[in-house]
Amino acid sequence: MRLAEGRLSGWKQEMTAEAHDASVHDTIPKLLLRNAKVRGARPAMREKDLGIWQTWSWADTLTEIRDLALGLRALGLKRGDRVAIVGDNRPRLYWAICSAQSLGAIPVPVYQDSVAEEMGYVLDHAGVKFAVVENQEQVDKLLEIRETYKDLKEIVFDEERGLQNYDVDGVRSYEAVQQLGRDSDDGEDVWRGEIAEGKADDTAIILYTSGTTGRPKGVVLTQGACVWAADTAEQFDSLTENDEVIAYLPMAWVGDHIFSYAQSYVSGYCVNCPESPETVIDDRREVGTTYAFAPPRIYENLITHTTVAMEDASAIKKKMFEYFLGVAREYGEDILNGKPVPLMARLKYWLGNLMVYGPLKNRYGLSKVRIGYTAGEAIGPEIFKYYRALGINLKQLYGQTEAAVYITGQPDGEIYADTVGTPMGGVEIEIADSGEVMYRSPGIFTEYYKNKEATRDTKTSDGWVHSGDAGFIDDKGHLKIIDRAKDVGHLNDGTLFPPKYIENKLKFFPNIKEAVAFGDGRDSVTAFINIDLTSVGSWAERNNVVYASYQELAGNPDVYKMIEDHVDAVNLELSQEERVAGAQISRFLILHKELDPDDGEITRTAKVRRSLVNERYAVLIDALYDPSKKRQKIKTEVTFEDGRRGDIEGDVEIRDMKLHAIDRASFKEAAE
Amino acid sequence: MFYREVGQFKTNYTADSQVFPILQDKVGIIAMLVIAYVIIPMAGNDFFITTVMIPFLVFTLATIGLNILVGYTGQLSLGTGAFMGVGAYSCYKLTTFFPDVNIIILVLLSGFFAAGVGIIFGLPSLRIKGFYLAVTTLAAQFFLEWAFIRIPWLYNYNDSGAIEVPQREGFGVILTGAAAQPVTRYLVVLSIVLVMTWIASNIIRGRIGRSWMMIRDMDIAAELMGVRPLYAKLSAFAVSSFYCGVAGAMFVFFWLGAAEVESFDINHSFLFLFMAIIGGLGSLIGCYMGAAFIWILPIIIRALPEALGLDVNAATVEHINFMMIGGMIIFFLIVEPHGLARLWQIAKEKLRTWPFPYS
Amino acid sequence: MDILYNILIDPFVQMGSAPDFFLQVLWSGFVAGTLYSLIALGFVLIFKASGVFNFAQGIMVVFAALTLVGLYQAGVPAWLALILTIGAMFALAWLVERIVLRNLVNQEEIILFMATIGLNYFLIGFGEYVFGGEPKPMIAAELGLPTGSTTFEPFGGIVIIEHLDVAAVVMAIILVTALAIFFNKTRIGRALRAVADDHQAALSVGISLNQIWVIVWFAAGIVALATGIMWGAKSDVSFALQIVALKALPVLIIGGFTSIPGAIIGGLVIGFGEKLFEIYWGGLLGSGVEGWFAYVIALIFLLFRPQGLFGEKIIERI
Amino acid sequence: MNVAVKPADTGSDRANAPEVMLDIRNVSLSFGGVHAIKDVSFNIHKGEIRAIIGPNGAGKTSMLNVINGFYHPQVGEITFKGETRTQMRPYVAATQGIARTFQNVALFRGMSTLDNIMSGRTLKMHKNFFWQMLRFGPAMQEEVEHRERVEEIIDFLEIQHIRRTPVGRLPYGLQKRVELARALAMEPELLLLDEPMAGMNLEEKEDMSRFILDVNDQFGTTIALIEHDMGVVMDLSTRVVVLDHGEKIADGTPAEVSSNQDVIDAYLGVAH
Repeated sequence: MRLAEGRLSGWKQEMTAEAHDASVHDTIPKLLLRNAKVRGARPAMREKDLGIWQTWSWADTLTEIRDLALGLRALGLKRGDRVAIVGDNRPRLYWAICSAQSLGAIPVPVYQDSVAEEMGYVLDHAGVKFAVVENQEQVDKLLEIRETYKDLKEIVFDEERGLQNYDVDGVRSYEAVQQLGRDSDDGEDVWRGEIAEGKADDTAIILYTSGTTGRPKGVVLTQGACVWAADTAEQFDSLTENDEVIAYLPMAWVGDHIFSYAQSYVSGYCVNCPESPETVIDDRREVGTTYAFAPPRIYENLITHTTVAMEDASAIKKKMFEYFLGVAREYGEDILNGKPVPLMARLKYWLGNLMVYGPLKNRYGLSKVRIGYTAGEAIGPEIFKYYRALGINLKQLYGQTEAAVYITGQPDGEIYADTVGTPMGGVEIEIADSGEVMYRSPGIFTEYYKNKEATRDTKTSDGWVHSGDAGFIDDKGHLKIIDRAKDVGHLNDGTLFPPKYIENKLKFFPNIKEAVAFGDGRDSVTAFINIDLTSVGSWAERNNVVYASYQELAGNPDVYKMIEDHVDAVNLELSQEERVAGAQISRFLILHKELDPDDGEITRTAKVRRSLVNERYAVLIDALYDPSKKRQKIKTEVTFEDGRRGDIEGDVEIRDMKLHAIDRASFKEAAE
Repeated sequence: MFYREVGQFKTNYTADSQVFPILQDKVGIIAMLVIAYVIIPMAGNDFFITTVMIPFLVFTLATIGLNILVGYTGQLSLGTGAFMGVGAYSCYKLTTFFPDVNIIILVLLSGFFAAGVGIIFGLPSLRIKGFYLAVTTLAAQFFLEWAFIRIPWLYNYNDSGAIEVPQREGFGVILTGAAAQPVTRYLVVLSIVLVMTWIASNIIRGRIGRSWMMIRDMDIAAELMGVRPLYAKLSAFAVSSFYCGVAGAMFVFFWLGAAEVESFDINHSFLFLFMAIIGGLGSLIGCYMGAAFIWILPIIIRALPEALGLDVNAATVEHINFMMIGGMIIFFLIVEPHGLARLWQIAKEKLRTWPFPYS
Repeated sequence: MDILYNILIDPFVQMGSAPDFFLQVLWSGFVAGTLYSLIALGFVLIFKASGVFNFAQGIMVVFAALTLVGLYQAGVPAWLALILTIGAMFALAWLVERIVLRNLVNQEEIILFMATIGLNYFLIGFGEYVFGGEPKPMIAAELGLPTGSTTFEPFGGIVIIEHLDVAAVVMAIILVTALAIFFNKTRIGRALRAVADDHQAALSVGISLNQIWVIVWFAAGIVALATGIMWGAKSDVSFALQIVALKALPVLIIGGFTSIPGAIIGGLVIGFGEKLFEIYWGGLLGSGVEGWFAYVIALIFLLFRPQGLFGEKIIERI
Repeated sequence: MNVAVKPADTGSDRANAPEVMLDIRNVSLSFGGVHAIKDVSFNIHKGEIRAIIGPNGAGKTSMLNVINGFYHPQVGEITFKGETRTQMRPYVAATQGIARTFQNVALFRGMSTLDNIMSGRTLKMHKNFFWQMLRFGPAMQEEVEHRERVEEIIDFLEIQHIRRTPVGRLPYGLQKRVELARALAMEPELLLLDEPMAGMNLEEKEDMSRFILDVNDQFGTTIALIEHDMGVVMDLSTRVVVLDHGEKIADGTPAEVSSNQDVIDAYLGVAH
């Protein structure tokens, strides 16, 4: 069945004067020139630095980028060369991306917190010749890599700190390179010439996805794809140059690349870089972003913080808070969707807005948010509703790196917590017989860099892409994702077993940070649980439970009880959904350590690496399926922050759950 | 609770170092100004304006003066009253010599005389600290009191030994003397006090103010960092006395109308010290709060008996006043040594982090 | 020239020409001095033991005297009134410890100082509220203080010595010796001295700080009472006294805050000084100099010896 | 007692050594008969990190106090940047470019971190009272310029998050860091650090050491520091002078000093 072609027609005509003619400004660098012309004086970027928001207009941005580009060119950067970008979100690193693109070179953003060996692989695989990095830490890392990977010629660093008396050849400061650029005569014309040569089907960027299995794959996106994605979003959410976004998610992540980079060049809005990762919330509050984008965990954290903080509030305040949250839950959503609401309710809500929602949004720094997106993971309905109830227009979208983000999104007024919306303009969707979601759009990737066969597996000859997710289109025409296609399994009795689906239900409890469910090819469903140190920790504080480590807290019987209740709640929910009613969790345990990206157990974007977990914790899994076992000893190797390795030993308790009865009859009725 | 700080960001240091960086505060201040300049003159009756507002403002200024010395520079002074006296008497002499000069200019000029005297009596502070210094300021207090009596020239040899404020005009309006309208006097006082508050806050936030506070917090470290105690302390004494002087002049010219030594005796010195303490040492807003508190509370106490229809004689009420104030001082020192200003600050923080108990 | 003569020569000529009068002046200076010393003593006691600079000492003098007289006027027999007053001073000491000191322990000394100013105000209000503001005659006779005077005739002139003054001096001497003994001989006294140096030491002696505070404040109260009686007997009991009492401050400055002998000597220096200055030099400035002389002396003195006569030199450290 | 390295040959040793910034010759200091420093001589080279070590009561802090003019030695000569010093007030030392931190933190407790560091700029600000009063034009300009420098230091020492916090509320480790920042704000030529790592945990010590080294090679600031943690001293310092009971018992590179018998005795508390 095919959807949404209808949407394809029409949206191109709706272009405002602001919008560009895609045939002329078909690359980001061309858009840079356009912006510098039409809105030269408007802010393009801000960074909280030295205590204030340093601001660069589009005109400034152009100069910065031009000088760097010419500098790099002088150092021998040529069309097609790959340039690694490593560091926190910094204006200069974003400029580096555009500089590279303006010369037709290909930027390759890398996760700045990945260890030398991981990074080494990417650089080597991408055949990087140049690198623009943030600071000494990264420079040292790259120099280490360069010992084995010789092709890395030039390293350009932003932060002088600690580097001024490094005299290693091929290590230069950003200023130095820009100076080179300024010195190059008739640079301007050369540069504009280079930009003019750029075409829509040039490779714009290679984004390495931290694949849930095996080595990362380099997703190749064209200029056209990026520009298309940004155009679509601009139409979809009528973005303008007056919007403000804050860039704090890894630059190597497609979401950040589209929202904080491409979109800004297309819509001309200002991108703000926080002072440091720790200060994001405050910085967001200061700039007052209007267009927000975050994976669910960010929103979850905010709620966790709120609950924790409110624990210490005075009794009366708590009551007031709870009361108005109640009001919001009841009417907030409707008011936001412009549905009719009794006058009294409106009044209460108005009061609540004065006393609670307003201040809360203010603390979160979300007061000005027009559209907020959650993506990358499924978000808990409670969490999702919470924000919408507060009057924040939070929406879900379903996207992938391979699609330059956009596959489906929730149009205003059609928001349902359990679906990810309808296909965005220009996207076609199809559900394969296997239940896998397939899509095709102008935004899809060209190939996996230097990985023909992977490309062949994912992308059909006629341009359809395997999303790798299982889902279906519901009666409202909205896409609903259940789980990773390959992860969806079956219990021995044939019941459908969608682990992610179950895990997410578990993770919706603030006390649960991570969960891993097992069951494929087994008789029953079981689960690993990671408690959330922040919220359980504060619980411990309040009930003065002393604990020395995560492990000790995790082992605490009261904690176990708490989690047990959560699991039971999940079971109840499951028991009421026909397709998964049989997949209730029969036994669980709380892991003796947190799943940690440094140990490769979860990805940098907090996705569980199942295969790895399966083998590392085999002992525990077996124990889960051995009814006789009530406890299980285990020893696990861990990597500490400073890279040292060591062992953690644990003796983990296993809890049996009582399952909820399944009322088949009711499903039947529902079906009729 | 009412703070909405989202989207309020600073792109330069000038903006970042404003006194009221937050929009909501600016609004509040403007509201206050409107009340002070429009509502009160229109709505307030003469009693309110003369008995409450004018003295409140004058005392605020004096308190600011004292606070600069005690709160910001950490030099305890019990001579405020006398320094005010210097201001008052010099203004009186000035206006006798230059009857035609705008009285406001003279009021401000008289501040310089006070500053001069202040510097002289501040000299000991270079060697003396804490209580010892307090005592030397007492020397100033009593010596000046004596001078005000023993030097008839100061009060133009009139028999009453008091200075009576002559009628003086400025900007074509009668500003002082019996004929002056309360409202006019009020507006003059208000403007002077506000402008001087603004100036004070500027000085305090600048290099000079910082060097004062350095001396206050840790004089040795301050000197090792290049602060010259001589300059820092004497400048503090000078500025402080200037403020007291101007306050003194306004005290007599825009409120009392006539004054003798008693108006500048040690009890007044204490009064201002109390205002500074209760308001909050080292805070300008505190000066306003302290002055309001110490000045307006008694008025209410005085008014109370009639309000309740009780017949209490004036003396008793005064005594109760003394006890109240004394008690209040102790209470505040125990509960919040940093005074009303700190309480206000805490409240404000709470409002900003609302609904969370802390940020 | 003339000026110089008036300042440098004339006064001494006068002293020489009327030695009897000179003696008279000295005596009055001496008496005034002892009273200053007594008040200063009150300050020192408290400062030594609790590090509190008790601004209210002056008013305590007035308060004590007022209570005494007040009670008597209320019909209480003199001796009982005296005892009751002593009781009252104890009560005061106890209340101060309970309400003020206990709550301000470990605060900066400046805060404590301000608190005593508050106390000062409170006592003024309270005193006037209870006993009324108008001056009262001291019940000297009823307390069995000597009246009348003896006249000597040295150098053919006359010097009149009020018996009351003698009594005052005697009482002062008794008080001081009593305190001296109390401090050096008794256990509590030693504890008090210990506190001055370091609180732990005091505790080791087995007396709680709070007790010690009550005791010193009580002691100070007694001293205040004595002062109040003597002074009251010389001039009526009124709140004017507190201003006079403030003169104890310069006395302290000269004597040093922590030294009892200092207090006494300081008191005498001021006493003599200001009387002589008033009589022989005051004229030049138009009398009334008593009001500030003491302070100016103190001020000048400070410039040369900031730590006072007996205070030890402060070595600043970082 | 025998002297490991005699003052005389320190001179000759360093004959060809880099420019001497501070030279202390036969300095003695005593308070009412108590000898804090007895006839000590040593020098500090431009751009080096000079450690002053020794057991408690060795007179180390007194030595710093002498160097920045807070104490006045009864005997001896002090030459700073070629000019021999006479009796002087401490603030003169500051004007000559000597800044310091204190053994037990001496921050201005009533002020925020930012103001504390700004206070380090006092000597560098010159706009007169009038402009200060109006706080615009030149005064504001000056204020802003110096704020920029201060912000760079804040950035350098990574204390952005406590910019507005009153220093009283800061944990000890951070207070020490703010104090360093304040000293740096003076852009000193000679920086005296009195036990910069006292009472710090390992991590804080590592940070502090890093900062000290960075200061030294980034701003080329000459540093004299008192420190108890031998490890730190050995890592940081170019040369070490050892005091004991107010006398100099050794002077040389960390290696030389640590192998010196007197030093070992002094630390093991062997009587002389």
